[in-house]
Amino acid sequence: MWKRAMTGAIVLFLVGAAAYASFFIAPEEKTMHVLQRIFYFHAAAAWAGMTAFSVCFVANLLYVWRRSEKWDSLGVSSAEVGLAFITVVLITGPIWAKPAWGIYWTWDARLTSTFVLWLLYISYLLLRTLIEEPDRRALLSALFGIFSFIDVPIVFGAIRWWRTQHPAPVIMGGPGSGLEPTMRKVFFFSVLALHALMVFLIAERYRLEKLRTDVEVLRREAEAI
Amino acid sequence: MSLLSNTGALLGKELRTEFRSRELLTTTIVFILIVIVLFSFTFDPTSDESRRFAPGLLWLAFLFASSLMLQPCFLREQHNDTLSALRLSVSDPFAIFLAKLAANTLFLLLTELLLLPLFAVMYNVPVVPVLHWLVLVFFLASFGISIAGTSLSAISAQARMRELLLPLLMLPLLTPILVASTEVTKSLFDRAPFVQWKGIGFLAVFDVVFLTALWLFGEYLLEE
Amino acid sequence: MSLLSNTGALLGKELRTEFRSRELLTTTIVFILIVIVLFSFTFDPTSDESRRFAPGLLWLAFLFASSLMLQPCFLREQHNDTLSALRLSVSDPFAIFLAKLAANTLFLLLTELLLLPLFAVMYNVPVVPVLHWLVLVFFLASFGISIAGTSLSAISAQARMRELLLPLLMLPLLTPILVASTEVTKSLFDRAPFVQWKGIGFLAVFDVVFLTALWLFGEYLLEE
Amino acid sequence: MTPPAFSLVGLRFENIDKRYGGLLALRAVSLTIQPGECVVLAGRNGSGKTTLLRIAARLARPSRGTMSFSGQFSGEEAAAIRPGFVAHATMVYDELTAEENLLLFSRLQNVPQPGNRVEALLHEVGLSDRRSSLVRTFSRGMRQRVAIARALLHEPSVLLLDEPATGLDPQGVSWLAEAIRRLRDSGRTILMSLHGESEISSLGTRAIRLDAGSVAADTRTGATFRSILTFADA
Amino acid sequence: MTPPAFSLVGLRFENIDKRYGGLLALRAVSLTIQPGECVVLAGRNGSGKTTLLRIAARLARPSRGTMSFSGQFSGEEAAAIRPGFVAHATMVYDELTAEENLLLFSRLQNVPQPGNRVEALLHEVGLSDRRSSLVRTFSRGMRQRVAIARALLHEPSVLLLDEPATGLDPQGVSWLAEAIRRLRDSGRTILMSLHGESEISSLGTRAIRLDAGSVAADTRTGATFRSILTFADA
Ligand code: HEM
Ligand SMILES: Nc1ncnc2c1ncn2[C@@H]1O[C@H](COP(=O)(O)OP(=O)(O)OP(=O)(O)O)[C@@H](O)[C@H]1O
Ligand SMILES: Nc1ncnc2c1ncn2[C@@H]1O[C@H](COP(=O)(O)OP(=O)(O)OP(=O)(O)O)[C@@H](O)[C@H]1O
Ligand SMILES: [Mg+2]
Ligand SMILES: [Mg+2]
Repeated sequence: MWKRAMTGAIVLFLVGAAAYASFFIAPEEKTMHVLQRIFYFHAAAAWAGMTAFSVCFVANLLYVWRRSEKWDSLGVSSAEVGLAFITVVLITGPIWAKPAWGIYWTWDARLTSTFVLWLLYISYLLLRTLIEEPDRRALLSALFGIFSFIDVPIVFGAIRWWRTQHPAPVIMGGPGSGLEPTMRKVFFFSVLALHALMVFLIAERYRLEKLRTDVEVLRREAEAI
Repeated sequence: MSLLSNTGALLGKELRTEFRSRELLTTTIVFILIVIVLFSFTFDPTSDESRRFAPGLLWLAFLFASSLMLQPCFLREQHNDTLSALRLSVSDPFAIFLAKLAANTLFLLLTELLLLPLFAVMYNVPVVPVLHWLVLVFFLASFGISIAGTSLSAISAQARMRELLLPLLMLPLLTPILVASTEVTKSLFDRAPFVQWKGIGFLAVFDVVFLTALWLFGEYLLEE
Repeated sequence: MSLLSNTGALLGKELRTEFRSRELLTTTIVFILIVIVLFSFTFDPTSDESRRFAPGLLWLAFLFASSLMLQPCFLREQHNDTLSALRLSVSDPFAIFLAKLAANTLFLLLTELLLLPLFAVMYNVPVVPVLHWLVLVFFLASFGISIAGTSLSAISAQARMRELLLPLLMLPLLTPILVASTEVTKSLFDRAPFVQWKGIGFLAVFDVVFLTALWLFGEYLLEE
Repeated sequence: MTPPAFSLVGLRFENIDKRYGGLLALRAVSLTIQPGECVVLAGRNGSGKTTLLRIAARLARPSRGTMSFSGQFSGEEAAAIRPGFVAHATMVYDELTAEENLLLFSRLQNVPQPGNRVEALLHEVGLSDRRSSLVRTFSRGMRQRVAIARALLHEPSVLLLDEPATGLDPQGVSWLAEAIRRLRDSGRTILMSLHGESEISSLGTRAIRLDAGSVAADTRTGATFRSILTFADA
Repeated sequence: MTPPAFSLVGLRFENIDKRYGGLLALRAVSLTIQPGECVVLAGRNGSGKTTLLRIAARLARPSRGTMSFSGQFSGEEAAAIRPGFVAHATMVYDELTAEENLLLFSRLQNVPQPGNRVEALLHEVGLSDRRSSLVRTFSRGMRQRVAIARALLHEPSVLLLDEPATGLDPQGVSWLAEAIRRLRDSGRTILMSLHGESEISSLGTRAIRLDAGSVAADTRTGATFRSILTFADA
């Protein structure tokens, strides 16, 4: 209990520090001024979300291979947390887009693929509610999760393969791209903070799922007697 | 009297099977979203075009979704030959249609109302001032779609190739509804909203004609 | 060896059930035409817009039709529990997928080729000079659609709300295919046609990735 | 009970043909079944028993000839007669529970006090403790029990049973035989298809054998009765 | 015949549970069936017979415990054993003809000379003259005949029959009994669920009764054998 509270406090502190850094430490950007500061959360949340989906992908693979309930629980947990982060991206994006491009939304490859990613993981969670038998639900949703992961590299590649309204990559974007060093440090710090938050949320969600399945098993055993 | 009580009992059953799991609405809404995304993405309309196309797109997506949703309406009755059981138990077979019609209309109406806020935000249109008109259009259109969908579902359930058949029969038949409700919605979403009476009248007439046809010929649709 | 002979036997069965009545192709084509007409009706695009939208529209209509067509693929096997019979008889369950995959690809390819002349006339595009490229794109896209559709049909057949589920799962997953094939088709229909290698490469990679996934995980899809 | 308007109803088949495409499933079948008879319909697989029963239930139209209910009532009243029917298919909803199914059909047939009636029937067919499971999860015998319960709900004046004992365990068969005996003794008209001799066939007061769609034998006497069921005469 | 790699195959169920949601359909079932035994599985409706048979066919996974084939062969060879299975569902395609169905499944199971084999079987089950009708148009008994034919196609070394006589007319039952006797005498292992006593139950060499998912009785001796089928002991 203590350990959990402590971890929670540390994670909160990290996220707070990242917020502080992005507002007060990072230098002002020339064309977009204070608005650009949303970038540290926008991109970092996207990275954290995609990492969460990668965790989901690995958990799905492991479930199919080992058939142990815990991988199924990890699968749902990480899908839900990833979905939350992508939702943040889908909210911060338009907030930034309105002043930057003059519109909230446009259907370019990056934006659409991100939205499709969001829909895919909603479908993943929806599919789970549509199959009653626990084993089959776990197996079939794991398989669907494996298939839907294909959209993650596409979201990542969208701004690299197609010409988009969305800005081209500044990190890992090849020669000519890049960030000012302080910006870079702040950015990586907020990436770290949001990843910590993501891991913490997944762990908490996983505990909850585990409790739920334990209760289920107890209930079944009570019925069997 | 017995028509009403039968319809009531059957409506209870329809709602129970449809809403036993509350995911039905979610699924439909996600489906409609997907259709909207696909359309927008493929055509990549300019923001001006996209505003012009919005009401049409909404109705088109909605029509697709209904043509899928209404499909199992009678198909479900074939699985254990429950349609025969109903025909054996009910005194007026029209009750079977009425119940399905009511359940479908209710369901479609609910979906539309749930989609409305989302749509309002996405295309930035003010819906509150014209809400009552919108509800009227939604009702007239959903009712028309349900009548056609329910009757055609009875036909397509008996044919082979059931999967494609309902959309195939239903979509062309409902083009008038699609066009009329798109026009009315467009006028309501206009910068200076107005009520397009012609469209509303058209929808009403369409509904009455179809309902009469169903009432007259419905019974034959159920025959073996 | 036994994988191939099993696949052959199953393919025969698939083709026989699908084509026993030759209406299937007609129905699909009519459905696609209806979607195209409905679209033009609702949006009333200018002739310039309509030319710009044509390839996207074709692929979109095609994708919708496939998501309906592929639905019964595994549903049909549930009716008399024939899927169990296949699992009992076949030595490698991958054969079941391979046969369905081949049948579906063949069917989709055929539909596309039959639609092509119509499309060429409707939008006045010269198809003959780029026919071989078109066939390549059609093949790559149909194959990708079939792989995803076949696998997801195995999933959706085992869940509730099967009617909406396959399109729901399949359409978002296939957006990349939709985009890539639309782009390639656009470039081929250009006034100065050219081959967009990036799109073709993308389709090929997509197909290979999905086929590998199906090969690795297909057998689990069939487990009870 | 309101719905079984008449308890004395006979069946009259006049010169009935039923054609499926090129196949003649029934050929010139003429039969008169008196009110209160308990008729056993025998015959080889594919001889037309199910087809005849579906026509009797008015679920299928004969290609030629007519089927009518006979008794002391007007044509309009005859239209209100609702036979109880146990078919090959269960005729209940897989996605509803046993109780919901029975309640639905009692409401549709205006059974008085549906709650009590359903309660009693569920107990009788031995499904009380599974009443709130979806029928989809039932075993074959349990489904058949629900199907029988549905047919008996409104205590019909005409009972049409197509191989009603299918899938029932020995206790189930005994219970069913008892139920049929009770209905027969209360004057209900019963037409049931059966294969071979059994506890249930011994309840019959008349045996008819169909052969390739025509009536091949028809008797009320004990000795030929047995031979019709076992095909010993053929 | 190539496919029945081994004619001597036993079945071993070890401590099997099968759970459907909250319901325990099988509880700690342990059974060893020797090669060549002909076991009759009895039990009330819903006692778990079908579930056990589906696990034996490897169509369902037990929630706990293991099912395996025993005999003188490697694990890999065991995976190639394909039991013949007659289930509640017909397991054939409605939209194919009887002949097409049987040909398809003979090809899938590498039956040598499929044409002849199918021809002979169709004749045996009495469907020669309906061979090119779609199964969809068949009567219940005709469907059951096709289902049985499908299961016997490759002369399987293990035969799993779930109420195989359902819907068959008396001649059909006699034919089936004869077929089962022949297979039993040639050393095939047979596990079949049946209700009550019949021509077919008398072929059994061992009777097992399930009760609410557990083995309640198991015998090879004649006197108790009968009482297990009729529940006279319970
Ligand atoms: C409107 C909705 C938007 C969505 C759905 C969206 C989505 C995403 C996603 C998923 C990422 C992370 C993937 C990656 O790093 O490759 C990302 C990164 C980024 N976004 Fe957005 N975005 C939106 C709007 C915007 C706007 C309006 C701007 C600025 C004008 C912007 C600037 C950036 C930048 C600079 C990155 C970091 C790119 C990198 O170096 O990787 N985004 N966005
Ligand atoms: N829908 C149909 N289409 C075509 N033929 C049919 C159809 N239904 C039944 N038949 C045919 O009609 C004949 C009579 O079938 P029916 O089901 O009445 O037989 P039955 O006596 O009930 O047989 P069983 O004892 O097997 O139940 C059979 O030859 C069957 O093939
Ligand atoms: N898919 C399922 N979901 C939930 N419960 C099930 C399912 N299949 C079977 N059951 C339950 O498992 C139990 C055993 O069923 P099973 O079909 O094995 O019985 P059985 O012995 O074959 O009965 P019968 O004699 O009626 O065929 C029953 O209580 C049944 O309700
Ligand atoms: Mg019959
Ligand atoms: Mg059973």
